[in-house]
Amino acid sequence: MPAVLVQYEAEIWKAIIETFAMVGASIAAAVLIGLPVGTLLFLCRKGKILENQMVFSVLNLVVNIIRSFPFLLLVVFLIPFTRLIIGTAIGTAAATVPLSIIAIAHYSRLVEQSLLDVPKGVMEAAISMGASVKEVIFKFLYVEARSGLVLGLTTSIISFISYSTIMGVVGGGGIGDFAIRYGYQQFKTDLMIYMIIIMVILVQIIQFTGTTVSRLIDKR
Amino acid sequence: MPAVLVQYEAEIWKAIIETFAMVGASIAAAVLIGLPVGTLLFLCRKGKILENQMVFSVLNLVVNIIRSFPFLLLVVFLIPFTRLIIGTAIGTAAATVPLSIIAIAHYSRLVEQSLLDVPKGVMEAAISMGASVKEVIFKFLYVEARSGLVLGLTTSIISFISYSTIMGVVGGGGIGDFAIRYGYQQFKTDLMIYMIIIMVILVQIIQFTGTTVSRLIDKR
Amino acid sequence: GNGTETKENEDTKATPEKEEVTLKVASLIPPMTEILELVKPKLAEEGINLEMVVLGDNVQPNTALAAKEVDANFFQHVPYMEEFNRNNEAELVPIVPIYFANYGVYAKEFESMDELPEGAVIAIANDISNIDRSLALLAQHGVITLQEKTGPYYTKADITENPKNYKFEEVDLLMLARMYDDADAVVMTPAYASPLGLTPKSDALLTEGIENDFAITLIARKDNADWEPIQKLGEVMTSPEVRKFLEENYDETAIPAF
Amino acid sequence: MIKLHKVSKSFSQFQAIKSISLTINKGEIYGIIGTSGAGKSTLLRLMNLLEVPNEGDVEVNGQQLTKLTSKSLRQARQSIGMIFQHFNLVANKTVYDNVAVSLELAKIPKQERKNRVIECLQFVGLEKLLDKYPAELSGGQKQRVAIARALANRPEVLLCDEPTSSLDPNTTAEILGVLENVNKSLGVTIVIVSHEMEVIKSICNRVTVMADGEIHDTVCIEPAGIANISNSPNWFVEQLVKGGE
Amino acid sequence: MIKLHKVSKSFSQFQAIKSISLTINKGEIYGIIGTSGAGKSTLLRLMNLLEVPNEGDVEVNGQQLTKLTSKSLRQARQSIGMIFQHFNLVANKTVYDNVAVSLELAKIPKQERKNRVIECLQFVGLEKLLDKYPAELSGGQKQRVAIARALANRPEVLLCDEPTSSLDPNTTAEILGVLENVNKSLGVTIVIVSHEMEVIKSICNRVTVMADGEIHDTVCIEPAGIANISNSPNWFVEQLVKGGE
Ligand SMILES: Nc1ncnc2c1ncn2[C@@H]1O[C@H](COP(=O)(O)OP(=O)(O)OP(=O)(O)O)[C@@H](O)[C@H]1O
Ligand SMILES: Nc1ncnc2c1ncn2[C@@H]1O[C@H](COP(=O)(O)OP(=O)(O)OP(=O)(O)O)[C@@H](O)[C@H]1O
Ligand SMILES: [Mg+2]
Ligand SMILES: [Mg+2]
Repeated sequence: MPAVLVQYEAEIWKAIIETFAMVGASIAAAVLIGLPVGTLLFLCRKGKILENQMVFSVLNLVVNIIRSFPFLLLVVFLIPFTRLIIGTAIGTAAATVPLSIIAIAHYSRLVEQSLLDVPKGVMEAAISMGASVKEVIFKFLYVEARSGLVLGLTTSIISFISYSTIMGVVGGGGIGDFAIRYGYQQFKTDLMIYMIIIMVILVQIIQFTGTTVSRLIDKR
Repeated sequence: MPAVLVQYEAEIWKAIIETFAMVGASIAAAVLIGLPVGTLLFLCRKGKILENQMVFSVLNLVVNIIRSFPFLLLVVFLIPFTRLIIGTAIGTAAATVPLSIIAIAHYSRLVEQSLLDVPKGVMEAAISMGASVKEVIFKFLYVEARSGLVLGLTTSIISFISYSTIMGVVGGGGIGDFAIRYGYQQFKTDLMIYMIIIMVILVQIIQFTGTTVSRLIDKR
Repeated sequence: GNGTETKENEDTKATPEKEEVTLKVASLIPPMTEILELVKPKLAEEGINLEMVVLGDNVQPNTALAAKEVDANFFQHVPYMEEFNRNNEAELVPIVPIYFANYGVYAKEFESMDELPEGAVIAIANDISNIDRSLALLAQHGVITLQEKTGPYYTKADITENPKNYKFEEVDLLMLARMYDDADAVVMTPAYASPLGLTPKSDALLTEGIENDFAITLIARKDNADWEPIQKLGEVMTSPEVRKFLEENYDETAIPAF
Repeated sequence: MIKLHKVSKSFSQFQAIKSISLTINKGEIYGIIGTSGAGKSTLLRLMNLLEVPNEGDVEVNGQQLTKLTSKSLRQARQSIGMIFQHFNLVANKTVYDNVAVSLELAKIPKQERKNRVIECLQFVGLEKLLDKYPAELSGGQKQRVAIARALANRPEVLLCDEPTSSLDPNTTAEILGVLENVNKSLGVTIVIVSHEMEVIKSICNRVTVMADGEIHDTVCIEPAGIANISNSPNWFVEQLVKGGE
Repeated sequence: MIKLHKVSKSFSQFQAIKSISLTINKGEIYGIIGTSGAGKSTLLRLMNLLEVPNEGDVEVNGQQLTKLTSKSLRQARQSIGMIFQHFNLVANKTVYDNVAVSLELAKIPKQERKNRVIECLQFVGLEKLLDKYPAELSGGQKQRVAIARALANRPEVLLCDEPTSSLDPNTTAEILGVLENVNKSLGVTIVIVSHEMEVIKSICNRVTVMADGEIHDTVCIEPAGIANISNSPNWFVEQLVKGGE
């Protein structure tokens, strides 16, 4: 192993763990909240089973507002909220809050889009069988859109990793911040390149897994 | 109009124009290069008409590498390249280079995903009619996937706006950077809020246009 | 670490030797972080556990300090702190100045300010207090002339004479060093110049010296400025060891201000 | 069982159904026939409110569907089976799961479900293809899955849109036998849209002829019964040769 | 015109086509019939290499398709029209554009294209629905668009997979008339997969009966001719009443 990696080994591990923590939290938020929000965005559209102009407009606006914020300012704006739920506004745990909010907004758009590609006939079959809204979602929509949902999540996760690199601002740490601090600000170019290689490997693994899973579950 | 807006009017207009320039360039790059790259990613997959493991892996890796870079470091890495084609590495024109590269990587993934949702039967019809690769793409794939391509581009454009806010680091300017510099670093909170409102309006218009266009051209 | 912990710290300040207290200090880059690392063992002897919080931009350390998330910070000069206080109704106070970051003008192609051609591009930082400082440095050496300050800071609008028509290009603080190749000249702190192998002593065309208000200072809040661990920190940071460290490693780059 | 009262349906300008009234009695096998584009599918889709009428009322099993809350409408639909003209199978579910899902919706316990699914797949001769996905099936096999799905939770009404359009004569006869059987033994009311005269004639009691979105005529007929067709490929040869004579 | 030589096709484990050889002559109308799942569609799709055989050779119009470069294969395919069992229309193209696209691919000039499209749509009785999208069509109308599309660029070979499965007897008769016409007047070789005995018997010269992926038998027949069916709804009523007697 190159000497510089040995020298910084402990810190690198720490950075990797921080990245996993931040990205893990974003994934959880994307799946637990972004997926329902995206589904609502789809179902409340004109002509869909929960058609509701009000709910659609509000959700749409909220998602747009989150996506409109320069990310740095979103982090700053959310500080009081972050402090409320995490107890502090600096550090890795605190960094997960703005990241998760962005994750929700980001993934919900991709979910909405995937669901729009489900053939109308499948929805009709579900409705004609008397499926409840919940059943339409879980037994039909998600089943038929699953490969798109997985690919969308893959794309999103990679974006979350990219967003996490900015979290150094509030002391979030992570590999990206490590690379920026040592490599960019202190000109330890070799260290920076190793960090980027780690990032590339991580992203490559995620993309490969996502592509493979989505292909395996696509029976259309 | 609030006094603070009057006071900074000229600079605000300049920032708006800078944002339009940066985002416009990214959109052009996304459409002119990201679309073909995404299409190739799709067509070179296993079982598709240009099946080619080599090309697929290389493109896939390049896109992943771009997406793996902490954005700030990508900007730095690209400085020599930017200087080569723009002549300088600072200013709005220079900022368009890293933004465009990111735009290509970002949109190509969404293109790939949209094309994967085109029903197999349509591809078969195209092939059975003896369509060339170019014809398959333009007369069938893009026609059938067009609403997804538009929605994907909408999502991407909004991401580009978000990325453009970081371009202050190389003097790219733009509304987001304006908000960060005056609002965040100089504590002119009212000015910052106005800038964010401009961003929200901009994003809302883009999302509305995208959603509407995609709905109108979706005849499925 | 969180706010409550800080409060406990305050409660225990009567008996600091008996119980270990944690002192959180926000900082950005070397040599600031190095100085903090250097004094850490000394504080530990006193039962003070120094925890350094490295943040990534130059507003958050103040925000965190004002919100009592950290007990002190060490990255700024007093005018910058005052600006923050003014705008955020915060009560940050200087404890002790540590070093002068000897602001300087650097150019890759040119040996002296006179060689810099008509219309040359000079890169400066893009935040208001550093714009002020960069312009002041140039004015100090008669490169440009500035009018009377209208607000707390000089801005580009205050330039009354610019005989050689220099163009000022504003970029992020962290980007300045990268501009060394790009702009004709760069105005920056030694912290950013040193990674390029540049020192104020041998490479700068102009430097601001120590005749100014811009010493990098240890900052705390009004309510904990007298707290013993903070005072201790101030003491150890102005110790001979730190002076020796700066003189050995940052000759002319970080000039001790104590 | 099913009553349409002055029902109309327009798609933007085009009026596909023009103020149609009809009554289908419990236990009937009711045929709807007519040229392509006459409005047969639209009429059938109005009967479970998949198309919402612009005017008029739809009554099924004593309930005014047009006036139900969405919850009651869901319940009402659970007892109305439907076979779609284009099958509308869930492409990401296996043959088994496509059939099982209608039982899940009806909250049938898992154990019972399994037997019932197998039973229905046996009816349509697909018990061996349990684990296949729709993309791996032939046209006729897909159609049979759609039939099994509609039969699975023993609906009281069965709406069939061209249920045998992709099936060869043998399989058609078998399927018609199944339909006749559920009609006779369970009293299921069946509505069949078909363009195949043979099919309509073999099992329907009453038939409506549609033209241009209107009822042209409704006739009562005596079902001719389902021809007994052998299941061997030789049957095709015989038929062909017989015709050639 | 079409020669299959010991062609086999497997889907993972399952062998759908088992070493089939057959020859279809130029100008023939050739029928393929058999039970659901026998392998009819797969056999047809092998004839333009939509399915690549695991073994054996496919020859069309003197060219070994299996050995062509992809460019020549494309050219060869332009003279092989295909009507799919599930239509495979482009949902985002209008009826007009769905038909026009095959002419675009053949590089027919725009002016000529227009006349040809209208002509083909007249053949199938859809000249009034030019601007509709597939989602706005009835099942039979979709099928007719698919037929018009396959006919448009005057192919030398026409592969038809259940071309009349969604059509009523009148429309079926009309379409068969069109097929017979292009066969007689232009010498187009036609292969028809159908489960409807009537259809096969009315226009085919030779018929292959398939079973379990193999050729059970091939018989020569004298086409019975297309029944002359009136286009009025009364015809349905007459047929129904006649049956009821
Ligand atoms: N992609 C596939 N994967 C696996 N099995 C397949 C696939 N396509 C077809 N089969 C199987 O191959 C057999 C023949 O299919 P084919 O579509 O040729 O039947 P067919 O004679 O056209 O029947 P039908 O009249 O019902 O359309 C069927 O048993 C089907 O299940
Ligand atoms: N969503 C729609 N938008 C516009 N027009 C429609 C729509 N659905 C059906 N139509 C039109 O309504 C008419 C009746 O359609 P329907 O599907 O009920 O016909 P059908 O009798 O079932 O015909 P087929 O036997 O061909 O299936 C057709 O002319 C069709 O073009
Ligand atoms: Mg129909
Ligand atoms: Mg078939």
